[in-house]
Amino acid sequence: MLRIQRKLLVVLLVIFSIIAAGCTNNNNSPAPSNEAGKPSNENKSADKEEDKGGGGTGTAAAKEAPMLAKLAADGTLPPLAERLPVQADVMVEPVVDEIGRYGGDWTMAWTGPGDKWSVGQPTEEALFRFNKDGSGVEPNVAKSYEVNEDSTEFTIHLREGMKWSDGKPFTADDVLFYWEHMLTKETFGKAIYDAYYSVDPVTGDKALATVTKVDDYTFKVVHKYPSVQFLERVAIDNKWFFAPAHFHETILPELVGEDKALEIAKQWGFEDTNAFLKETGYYYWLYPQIPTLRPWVAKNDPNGDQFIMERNPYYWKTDPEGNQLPYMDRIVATKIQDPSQRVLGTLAGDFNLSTFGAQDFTVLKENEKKGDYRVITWQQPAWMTSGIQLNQTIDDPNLRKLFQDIRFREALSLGVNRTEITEIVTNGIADPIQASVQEGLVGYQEGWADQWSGFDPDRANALLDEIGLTKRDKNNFRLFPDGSDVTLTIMDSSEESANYTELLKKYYEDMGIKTNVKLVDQATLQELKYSNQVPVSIENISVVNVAYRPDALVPLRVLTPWYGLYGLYVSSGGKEGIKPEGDVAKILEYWDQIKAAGTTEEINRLGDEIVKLHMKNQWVIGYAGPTPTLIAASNKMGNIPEDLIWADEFRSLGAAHPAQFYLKP
Amino acid sequence: MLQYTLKRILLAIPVVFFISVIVFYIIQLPPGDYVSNYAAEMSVAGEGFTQEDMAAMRADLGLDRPVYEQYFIWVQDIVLHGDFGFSFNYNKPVLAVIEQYMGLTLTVSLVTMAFQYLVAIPIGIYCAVKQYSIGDYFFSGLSFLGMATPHFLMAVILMFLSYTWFGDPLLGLFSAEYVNAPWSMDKAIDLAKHMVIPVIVIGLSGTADLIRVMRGQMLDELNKPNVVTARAKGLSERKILFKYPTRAALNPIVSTFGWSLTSIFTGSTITAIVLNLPIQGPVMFNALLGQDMYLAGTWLLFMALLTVLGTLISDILLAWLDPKIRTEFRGT
Amino acid sequence: MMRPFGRRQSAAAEPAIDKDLNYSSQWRLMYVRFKKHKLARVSLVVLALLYASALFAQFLAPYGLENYDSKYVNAPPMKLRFVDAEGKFHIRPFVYGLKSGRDPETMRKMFTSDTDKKYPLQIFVKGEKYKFLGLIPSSTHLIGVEEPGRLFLLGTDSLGRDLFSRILLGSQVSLSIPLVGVGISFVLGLIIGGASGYFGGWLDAVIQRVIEIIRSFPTLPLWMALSAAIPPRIPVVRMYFYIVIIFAFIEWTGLARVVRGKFISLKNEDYVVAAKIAGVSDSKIIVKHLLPGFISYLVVATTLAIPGMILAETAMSFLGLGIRSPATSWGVLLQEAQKIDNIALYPWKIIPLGTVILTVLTFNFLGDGLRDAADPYKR
Amino acid sequence: MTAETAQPQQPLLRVQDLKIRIRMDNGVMNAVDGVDFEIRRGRTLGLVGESGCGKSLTSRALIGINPKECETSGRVAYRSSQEPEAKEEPLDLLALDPNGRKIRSIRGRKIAMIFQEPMTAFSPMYTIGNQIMEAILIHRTRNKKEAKKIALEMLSKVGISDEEKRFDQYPHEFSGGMRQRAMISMALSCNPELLIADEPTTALDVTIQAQVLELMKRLQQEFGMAILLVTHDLGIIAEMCDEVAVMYLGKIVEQAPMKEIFRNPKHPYTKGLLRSMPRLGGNKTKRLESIEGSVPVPVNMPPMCGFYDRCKDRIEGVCNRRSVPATQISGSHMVRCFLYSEQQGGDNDGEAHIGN
Repeated sequence: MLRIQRKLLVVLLVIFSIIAAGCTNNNNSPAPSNEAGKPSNENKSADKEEDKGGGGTGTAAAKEAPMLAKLAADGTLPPLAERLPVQADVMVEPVVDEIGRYGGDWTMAWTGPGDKWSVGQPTEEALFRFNKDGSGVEPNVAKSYEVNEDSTEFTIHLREGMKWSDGKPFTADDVLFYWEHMLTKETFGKAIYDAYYSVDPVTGDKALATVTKVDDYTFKVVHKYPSVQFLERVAIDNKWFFAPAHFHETILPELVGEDKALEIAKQWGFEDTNAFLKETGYYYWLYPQIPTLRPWVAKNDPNGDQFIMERNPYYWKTDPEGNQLPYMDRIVATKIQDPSQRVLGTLAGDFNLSTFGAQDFTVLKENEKKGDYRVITWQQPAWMTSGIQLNQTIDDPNLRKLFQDIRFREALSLGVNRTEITEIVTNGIADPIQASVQEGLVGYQEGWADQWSGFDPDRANALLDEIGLTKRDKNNFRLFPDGSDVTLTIMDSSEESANYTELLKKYYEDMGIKTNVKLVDQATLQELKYSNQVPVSIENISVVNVAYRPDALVPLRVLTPWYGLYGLYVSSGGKEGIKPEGDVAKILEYWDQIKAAGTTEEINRLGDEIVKLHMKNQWVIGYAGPTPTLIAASNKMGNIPEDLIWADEFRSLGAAHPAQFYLKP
Repeated sequence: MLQYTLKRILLAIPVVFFISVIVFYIIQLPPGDYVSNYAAEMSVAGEGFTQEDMAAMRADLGLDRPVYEQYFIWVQDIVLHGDFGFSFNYNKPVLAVIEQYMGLTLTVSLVTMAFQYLVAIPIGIYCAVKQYSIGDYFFSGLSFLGMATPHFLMAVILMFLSYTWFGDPLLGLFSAEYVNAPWSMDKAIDLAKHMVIPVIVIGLSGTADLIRVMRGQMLDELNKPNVVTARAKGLSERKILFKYPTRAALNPIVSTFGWSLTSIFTGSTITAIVLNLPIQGPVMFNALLGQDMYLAGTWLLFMALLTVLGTLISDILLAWLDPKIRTEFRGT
Repeated sequence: MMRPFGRRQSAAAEPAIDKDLNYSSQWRLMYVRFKKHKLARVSLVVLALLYASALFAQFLAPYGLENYDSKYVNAPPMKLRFVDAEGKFHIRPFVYGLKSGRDPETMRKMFTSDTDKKYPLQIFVKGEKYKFLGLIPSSTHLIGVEEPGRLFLLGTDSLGRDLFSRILLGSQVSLSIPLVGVGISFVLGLIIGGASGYFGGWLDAVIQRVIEIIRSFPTLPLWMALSAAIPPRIPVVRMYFYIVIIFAFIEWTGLARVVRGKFISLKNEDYVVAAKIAGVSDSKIIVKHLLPGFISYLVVATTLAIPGMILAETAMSFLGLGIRSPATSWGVLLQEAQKIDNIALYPWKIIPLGTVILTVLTFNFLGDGLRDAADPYKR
Repeated sequence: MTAETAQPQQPLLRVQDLKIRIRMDNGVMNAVDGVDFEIRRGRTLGLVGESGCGKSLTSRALIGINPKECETSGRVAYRSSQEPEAKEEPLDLLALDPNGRKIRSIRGRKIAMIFQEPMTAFSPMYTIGNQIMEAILIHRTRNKKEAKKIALEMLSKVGISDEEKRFDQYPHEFSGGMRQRAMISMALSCNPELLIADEPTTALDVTIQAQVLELMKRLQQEFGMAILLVTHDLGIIAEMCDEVAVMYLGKIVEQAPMKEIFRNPKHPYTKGLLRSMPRLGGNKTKRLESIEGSVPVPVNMPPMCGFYDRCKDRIEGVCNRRSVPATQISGSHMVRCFLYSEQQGGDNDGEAHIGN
């Protein structure tokens, strides 16, 4: 009846077809963005010829990235020789597979400035860095060091002619400046690290080291008492031991005065000086204006949708053939808001190097061919993937006595079918073993993995009866001798582990232990944890060497859920918290001895003792062994090692020295 | 009418002020605060935070002061020198953060809303005129489908299909190479390409309500006697349709139009997160989740203002559209 | 058959009652006209079926809420077969046993049907105990297979629980509680919106301001505070009930706005003024005269609100607040399906979306039927 | 009351065998079952009958604005008064496409219509002025200012004072009587040849009713237009009409000049109607007579006289057996009743049409 309607329908169909057409124009250029030759890296073609021509004749002048060669040619940059340290002091970075070629972007996903470590760790340059197997440190920014026998004096040599990313020379003054005006004055929001203290083996009191300049490229650190693992602990806690003096002297309140500093802070857009100093002093790699020694330097505002870091022209490392590193021109970090986008982006080739947890293993493996990438697995030094930590210092007296009773922990461990947990939660990847140090890592104990790892509900129930939880309420839940009910409250802050906590609830309630799962947001959980209200946590334990980073196993401060307020007692010097006794006290004794130990062997032995105590008490119960970290690397990216350890101490991806990653055409 | 509008605007100021008090109180209701959230995030990335670190940070940010004191400082800054406070997360003044995302938010919202109204109203009319025809059932069914599927699920499914069929899941609003590139024709096309999924997801479900309401209203109006009079005057069917029933049917739609003002400026939140759209919704969602006090507070204040304005606009539109009400207002 | 000014002419359904039909009540007429709307009739039947299946969910579902089974994690839907591998026909449909193995490369659990183990379908099988309507304890399930066979008609979820049973059991929550929410927001919207529109003046101003304040409420921190405050042990379904009520207390403002708009324009109609003069009480005027005036919009608004409520729960569980195990609802099932690897690897997890869409379609077509039937001017 | 015009010219509009059938679920309703009448220029034909006898549908069928469900058949021959003697065939309005340009050029310009309920006939959304100008802008002039001038003229012509202010007001700001006047001004704004008035004054009180009728007569004088007056009120018929057609159950049961109907009613139904009309000075104590029973539903009706159940003078076996032929009593007086057809010796072969 109405002709208008027919016209209307036609218009609508046209609209739909336009929209449909919109997404059919086939954009399948999987390779990294610069393949398409759009506004990025314009001298792509130049690079190809130059590389073929250059070849490996080697001995003549060291080679550099084409984009820098052009700048050096038209004078904006000094020639390569002046940019690198003196020939002898140049650090040669061994390559994993082969000599790479220049060019290309490392495209990765990050969730914005809050995710600063995911660009911070891979680009980090410590004074001394951990070697491949993590047993000790090797020179990096520092060229070499000498130490006297009782490990109280460390003489560290820097690399002559080394420069900051803005071309200014990097000398011992930068180390002294950092020590005197920043670290010891605690200007960047961090207390002075333990590594810089040495402990009197007798009285146990701490003494701060002294740092003196020997000459432009050498400085000496003197400890009052022996500090055997000083360099290792610096590599763990502080990592770098220097700062661009010529930059910081223009902003530190101590040098420019409080109000001038505040004014500068305001110019940078900060509200108060402290926040400004922390960002520029500690998280400095996010700011283009701050010179750094890192292979890539920040180029734009980290709060944008895409954060870019460009190669450092003064980077002081070359590959074995003398080509100045890094091979890749830029890091391009695109902002994502949901983990599924990292997966989809990798599948679609938007990100050519990303890391994942084991739960994405199957999706990634299935799309390896289509996405043109390979999945590399690195081992983690974690004790478990899924487990529980019972808060030894929970307020409720009944629960505390129960948690401290080893039989209860054995019962909880035996009452859960680990094969089912590993099948369901880790997709069959993890082994059904107890929480323990893995083979090949420092502190490995024979047979620990099988301690209480069987599935024996009867023994578990027998143990619970033995403890005295014989009375039952109407729903068959066990009661304390005084009639009050035994309730475990597992607290967690993410939806991811809903399956796991539900299984735990089923097994515990099968044993008559009433269990609640409480999900709160992460801020609330943090608050509850620090106010000791988290009875049972499912947080993971991951430690490379207790001597390096004790926090997970030794209650030094309120951090790890299982020891709760013991940590507060130690950190408050006995004023607050709960006094540790028994094996926990013994652990603290061992730790004091480690701090005052004279030799590395001594330290390792004591570390082993601490781990043995953990094995004996099993405060932390594990139901699924550790799972590897997955690295999805595009098949176009070379020199990525296959078998390293993914640990925070080794700076996760930093251990692979990304400067020598390279992109095939 | 002007006098009435002025009165309403004056009335709005105490309301917005009252809302700002409630809003500020509610934001910090959950137990943790910004610092505990920041500490939790950092500990995941391996950087342990001690009690002292957190206490120092709280003092820096002024979060150790009681709530009402924080509120007064915030409001005082706004009233006295127009400073809306500082975003902890972005380390930038709040206005700078809002400004950064405003452009794209408006583009996405306005395009989606235009799609909704331009699609829903004609279909609503069509379904009313051609009641019980296949077209009626088809369009109704399509719009119900949009309404019945949770946005974020539809978004993920569409993204995955786009990946399997076209190899590109169309994440975010721009392909990697255009994000920081200056505006150009290519960039505009790329944006249009990326707009397809959000428009379908947000648009489709939005159309469902509009189509149903429009159809219901049109069916009421089509059979009214004034349509017969118009026909007796010799008007063409098309002219009758768009002048009389359509105009009357727009009344309920317009009366809630004012309230979509707030959704224009936020855009849908959870869908934007899933589709990784760089617009206000997710920014404010995270600000609330992480209790970035002044950013969240300012934004909600801005939303309150928009809600009040939206109601005012709706009332004015209601009056302008329906003469009966207009004459009543002329009386007051 | 509209006689503009003649007496009410009606579409007599059965010739038999033809004679007196012309003088029957309005409801009778609405019923007659409603039946003319084919799709609405079909929707009514489907809805009745849905609610019946929700009522007998525990009985119809082969498994209960707690049947975990790590051997069958993420198993694809099983085919009910009549003809076995050798081509023999069986009257009673049967299901093959499931063999599972892991692809060494991708660790993906592969399921193949084990053709030599056949499990014929049984009815009235003994299974997990439940309390029918919370009163009568029983453990009979309509369909099932003998141990160690398994009957997964729609596949299983990431904990190896049968999806078909969880959809049925989830419908108990998802079909009942949202209606309460819609009911509350409908009643509130009507009364407050109506009063505000009908009385106008300062009352209208106050109510509008209250609505504005409620509309600009930041619900997210409210839910976060709620999730922290609620003790973990309260029955999850009751918590969902609280959430829906709170949700309703925020949603009614939408309807109130429109009801107010309608009331303002209708209250000057002659028939309303006449009723007022005749001394009819205000409330009676609102119910008897004003409401029928735009009953069509009310019906449409209500049926539109239902999907919003059903899905409200998914947004909640996005914050970890919605229904939590062991109880389940369609919202939870959709939430689980939302993860990318589920869509990529186990697409059958999206099936619950079908039931939600079915419910929404039927409610809305029913709404259409009611709307058309209630329309006095309808030809 | 107009004087008899001299010689009968061609009628403005001749309706032949008009049938309107409405499809119902349980059969087909013959709302209008074979109606014939003529409308002459400048004269007023009254169509009277109880509500539901099909008079409204008949009047609307002339310009094809009945709802979709009505199937209309028969012929409506229309001859514009501009060329009364034109040779070629008159235009059959029923044959025109209801949405077509042809019929639309006639509606509002040649044949206009006013309705019973002026409040709902006007759209509340637009001013009275706007709705009046609409017809003018289609049929008479494209120029808005000129159209407004005409509209204002029409408003003052129908007796609405202060037309400038009234022009911009909305329907709900008009009183019942004024709205009807505005409706009339709208209808006559393009000086049509025929005005169809569908119960124009039913919704008005008596004093306003008289003014409106007076107005219609005056405008008929001035414009010389024909009027088809549909009403159930015999008082109005007496005052306004030249000829009268009495309708019952979809048929015209009696048609004659107005005086003839009042003085010499033939059909029992017409007599019943006249008896039930209150008379000035009539006997105050006697109860008014009324016709018992109620109008049957014309669905699947056998061929019989619709009035049979209520007719006191019905003839068993005849009136309820066959459909009633029309009998021409005198030149201009027709009645459809067996009482009269027998007097002329059984079935005459007059131009009576037997409805099928």
